[in-house]
Amino acid sequence: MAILVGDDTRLVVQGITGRDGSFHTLQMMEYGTAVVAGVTPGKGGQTFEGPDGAGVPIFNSVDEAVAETGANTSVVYVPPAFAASAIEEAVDAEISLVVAITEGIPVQDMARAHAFARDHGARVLGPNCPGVISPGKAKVGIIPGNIVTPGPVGVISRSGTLTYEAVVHLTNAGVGQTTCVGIGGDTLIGTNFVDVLEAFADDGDTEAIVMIGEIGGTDEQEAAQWVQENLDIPVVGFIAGQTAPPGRRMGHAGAIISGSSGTAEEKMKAFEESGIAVAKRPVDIVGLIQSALSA
Amino acid sequence: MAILVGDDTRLVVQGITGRDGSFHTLQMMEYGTAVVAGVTPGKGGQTFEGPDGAGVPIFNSVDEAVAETGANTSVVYVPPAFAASAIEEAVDAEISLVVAITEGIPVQDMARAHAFARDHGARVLGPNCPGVISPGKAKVGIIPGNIVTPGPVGVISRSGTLTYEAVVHLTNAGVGQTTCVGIGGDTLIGTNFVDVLEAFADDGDTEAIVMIGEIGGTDEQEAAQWVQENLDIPVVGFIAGQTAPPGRRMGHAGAIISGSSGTAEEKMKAFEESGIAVAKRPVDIVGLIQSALSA
Amino acid sequence: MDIHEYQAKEILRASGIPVPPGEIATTPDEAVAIAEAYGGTVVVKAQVHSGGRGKAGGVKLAATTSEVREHAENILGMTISGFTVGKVLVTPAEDIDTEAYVGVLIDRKAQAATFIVSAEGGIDIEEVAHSDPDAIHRLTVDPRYGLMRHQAYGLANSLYEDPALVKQAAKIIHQLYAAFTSSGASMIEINPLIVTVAGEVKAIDAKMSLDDSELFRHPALLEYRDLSAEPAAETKAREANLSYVKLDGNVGCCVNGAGLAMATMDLVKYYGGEPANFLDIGGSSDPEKVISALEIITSDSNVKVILINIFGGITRCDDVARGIVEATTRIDIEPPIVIRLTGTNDKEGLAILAEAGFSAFSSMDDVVERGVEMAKAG
Amino acid sequence: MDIHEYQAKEILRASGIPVPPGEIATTPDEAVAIAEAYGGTVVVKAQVHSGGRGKAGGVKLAATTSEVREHAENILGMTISGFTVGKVLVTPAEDIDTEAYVGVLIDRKAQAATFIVSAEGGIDIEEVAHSDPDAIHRLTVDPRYGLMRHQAYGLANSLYEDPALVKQAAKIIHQLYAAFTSSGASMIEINPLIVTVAGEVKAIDAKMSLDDSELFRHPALLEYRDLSAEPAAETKAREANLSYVKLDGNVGCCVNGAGLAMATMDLVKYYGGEPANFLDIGGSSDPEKVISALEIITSDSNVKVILINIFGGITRCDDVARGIVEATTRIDIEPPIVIRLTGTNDKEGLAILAEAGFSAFSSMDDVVERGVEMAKAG
Repeated sequence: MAILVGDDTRLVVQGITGRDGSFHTLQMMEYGTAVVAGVTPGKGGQTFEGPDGAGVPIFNSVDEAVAETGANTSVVYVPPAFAASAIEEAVDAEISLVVAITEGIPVQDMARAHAFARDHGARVLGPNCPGVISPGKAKVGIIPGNIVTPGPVGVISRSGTLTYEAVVHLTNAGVGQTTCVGIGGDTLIGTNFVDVLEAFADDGDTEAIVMIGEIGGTDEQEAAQWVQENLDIPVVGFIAGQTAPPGRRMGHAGAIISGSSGTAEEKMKAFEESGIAVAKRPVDIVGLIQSALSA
Repeated sequence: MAILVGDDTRLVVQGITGRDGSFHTLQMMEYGTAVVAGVTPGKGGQTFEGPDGAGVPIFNSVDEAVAETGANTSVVYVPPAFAASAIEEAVDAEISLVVAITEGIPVQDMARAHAFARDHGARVLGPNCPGVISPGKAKVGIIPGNIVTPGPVGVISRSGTLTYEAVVHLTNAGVGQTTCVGIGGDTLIGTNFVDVLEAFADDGDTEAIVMIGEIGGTDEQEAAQWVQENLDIPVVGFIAGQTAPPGRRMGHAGAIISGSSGTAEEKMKAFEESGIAVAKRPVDIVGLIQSALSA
Repeated sequence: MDIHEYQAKEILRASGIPVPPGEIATTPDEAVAIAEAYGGTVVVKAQVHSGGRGKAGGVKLAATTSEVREHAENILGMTISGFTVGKVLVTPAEDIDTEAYVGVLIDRKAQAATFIVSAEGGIDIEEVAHSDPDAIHRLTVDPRYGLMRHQAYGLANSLYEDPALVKQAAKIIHQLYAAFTSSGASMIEINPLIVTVAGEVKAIDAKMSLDDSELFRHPALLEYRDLSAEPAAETKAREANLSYVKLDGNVGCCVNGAGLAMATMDLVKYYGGEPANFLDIGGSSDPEKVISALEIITSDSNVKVILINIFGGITRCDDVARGIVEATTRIDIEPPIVIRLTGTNDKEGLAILAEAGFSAFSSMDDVVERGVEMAKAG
Repeated sequence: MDIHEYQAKEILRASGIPVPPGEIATTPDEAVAIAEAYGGTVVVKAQVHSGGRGKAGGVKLAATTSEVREHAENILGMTISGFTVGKVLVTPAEDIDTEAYVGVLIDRKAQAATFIVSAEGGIDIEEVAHSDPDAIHRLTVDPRYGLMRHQAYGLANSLYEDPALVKQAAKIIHQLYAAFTSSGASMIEINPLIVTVAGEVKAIDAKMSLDDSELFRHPALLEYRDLSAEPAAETKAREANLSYVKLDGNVGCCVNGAGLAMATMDLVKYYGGEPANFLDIGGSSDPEKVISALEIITSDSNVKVILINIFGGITRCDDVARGIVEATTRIDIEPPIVIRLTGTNDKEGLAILAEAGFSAFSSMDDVVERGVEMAKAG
């Protein structure tokens, strides 16, 4: 099995004709994801040329795309100024999972979009996230397909490339993944660690979890508490930003130590106190996961 | 039994120090309603002098009133410009029934207040309504206490004085009421006929219902359909406005025939087709109810 | 409160919606001067609070100065649905390619503003709703979120295929919603929203009603009230905070509460009479209101009898009685008065009336029967 | 983007919040002239993007012209938390009765704007939160409804007892929320919000951060950026769309992705080195970005080695390789470069590097270990 995306995923790509949207649509189709529709306002009626002559119909709105193709998942490559609106459009069209790749969406826009998604019972992953991949099943977003392989480990991360770094070590060591989920680096994200942990807990096939956090906020601390109170399978953790200075935003809008709160130290401490094995280096994740799986 | 208000009602009066608020608070207390608090911003700490030396504490906010007195119902006598905000305040303080007497609240204010109430699962009665009275138990609003008497008939109406007209005939004929509910004459009201019909259907003691409608909208038509499909007890109906010209607002903001829609004729027809006995004159309600009760 | 087309257009223009220019004339000379300043073909449009102006001959195309004068002469002073035309709007004619309909109003059931749009515009939208319901698209705006970007585009997509037109229309729909909320409107209708042969989307006719209850927040909009467009009695009623609607009968009605007032009118009819008016003195207890009410009723020369029906609740019967007595001393009331007085403080009220020589009924049926009888006799 | 107190006050003033007047001086002479124009006692306040200005001696009361000059001379040029003071705000002193705190910021957990208010103002709110948590009141504003009237009153009630003060504060809280949403702020803090002895509520100090992602909507606010208040390298990074934070070490880091960049810094430390900076070239594949990144890193004279760590995803390794080669030909790069390149198009990238005489690691640990070694050696 897998979480969030899998064999049932029918994907609509919002912003399919843009630079990033078109590039990654090809990648997703090559990976085998069922990309059933694209949306670019004003380009309805055109066709996106996929690999091997496969064509994806383009619609003016997500609404039409859903009506015509039965899409149930969307991925958003729309520019920041319109991305929150694109998320709202997908939610309104009864898309149940909206994966928002776009970086730099105004925070107050997202406050509204998240409220709208909550009201409609839809899940937003991100924004400013690399997306999600269930190896061998479906890839939605930008996580490279060649670094993952099917297996028993669930991966959750606030980061993009750091996730790849961790995952490629697992794959090279022969440790496959059920699903790898990038929850995003923004201040306001739709799906947090606990949401994904819950999904992994309900997934029959996930036997261990890798959780990659970073400085800023208290999501990791809450996740640690949730793990201690609710989770039966082992978790290995890593936190980036031990050398980050307070008060400075480290790339991600959400990666900032406010006063003395949100440091890597307190997050690692929370992990350890909740029985989560903490890796010192990304490469150490492999050994910890292997011993967890064989325990 | 009774619906909406009764022995459990603990009332907070919003705008208790105003002209209407103070007058009707006395009336409600004299009727025996448990008025536990008043709210007038800036007058917190003062006491409202009730009949026979009874004092009602005044608070600056509904929040405080609820915390200090356990109020569960509110009645709003606040001027139109601030009345929607007063309703929202009551809803936010987890009041479950807000009875809004105020007439002339801006419609767009009420659209927001109704949405807020829906989000919080609170019931708003009105605005621009005479309130609700459960004879012998509690009176919330302005329906005169001396015209009602306990008994088996539920009364629902969009009007104030027309309700009194109907009720006094019932009372004079010895036919008492479980509860009399004025749902209000505005374009946007919080509780409609069907909501009150449902409550009467669940009330063990209500054996027949009087439903008094008027021109404008389609609430009566929907109520008729609901009665036909769901209700086991008899209903007697009356519609005011048979002689009203189209396109003119007849006092109530909601009492207007738009084009050819919302006429008294179509409402009476809907009543008849749903098995609701239609009274030609208010006084005829009595005979119809009596035969319904004895059937 | 209904406002005129030219006023609605001012509001839409201020919201950024493309609306062709236009000026108001109250005389043919003014109309000609305006048309000459624009040059070319103009439209002369009657400014009255009524639909169906075109069918009534109140909207005319004028290619020449003499045509402008001729049409202005005909339209000014014309009566449309009972309203006398006192002003015409003179506006340059547009080269129209297509006509659509865009309206927004408060929907009772949805409890929120609702857009109604149709690619078939320029005609009565109720007719379209009847003949081709699929041509109409509705969208309720959640007041918690306002009109969302994708919703405006969704509506615009239902009007046009061409992306350039969709973009213009989506912007106009946004601006329309902003005008709706910021002016406290209960209805705004753009019909037609046209596409010119040059590919521009424009509003060339507009209808608008403002929520009376919100006018206190928009003092500037109060200036839009056209007293010449309503009967003097209704102006007086509004100023006295009364609800009054004139009808064609001869039984003048003065009632507290809108529902009871309508039921009273219906009962007049039931007993074979014809109500002269709807009049609700409202829930207050101010004797002055009763005086104003009686003045308004007696200003209608058809009235043969005045029927006062009061069920005291908030309204206290003694206050009403005082108002009646005061009115009869202050103003000269010719038609006979029949009174029904019951409810809060009715004993005190009846005493006051008795002292002034009035008697009163306690039953509504009795007073109406008697009133109708007197109207027939008088 | 952080803005200065005087800029935040301009925004608050424009929203209607009572803020005392004030003008900016960059020289003691200007400060004296401003103070003389006001007359009476003034406050001279350092304008830097840092808290703790008072403790650092950057805020001084001046009763006389000579005091104004003395303080302005001391404060201008002073360094507070690493920022050099280039401007002082001169503002009339107020007769303060009480001091409160009112702030609004984006709360991650509530996913919405959240007010934090306390009747104990004028001091660090984190200290109040620690010493007297009950003195702090929080309110999350539902973005669907905005700040509601009763909520503003609720907050104001927690600050004051006197109804006249509550009313003023509720209005200010509303205006503050309007300023927050209309300027795309992520944080605004009024500390203290004072009551004057005359009973007026006023904001006499303000701190404000704007959401960088929303600045494109507010071109006027972009003018508030004070380039003198940030290091030139950070300005350059921002203009090139890079994230750069200078640190004190000597291993210059150039990484794609914020998480990987932080992990790289951490690994430098793990292997005994000290990172010279955080630098994220982002997800794009533009070779120009790599060139800008290398220019920025080399502008730091502490840097002994440049460590490039790329895991291709969106970023394509061949683009990065091209940027590295281009940069080394275009600009003079003194420190040695160590490279790790893996992921999307890594074969093509490695080929481009090889052609230019560079070799590359495939493991992150290897490249960091080597980089630290070289920094120590160099």
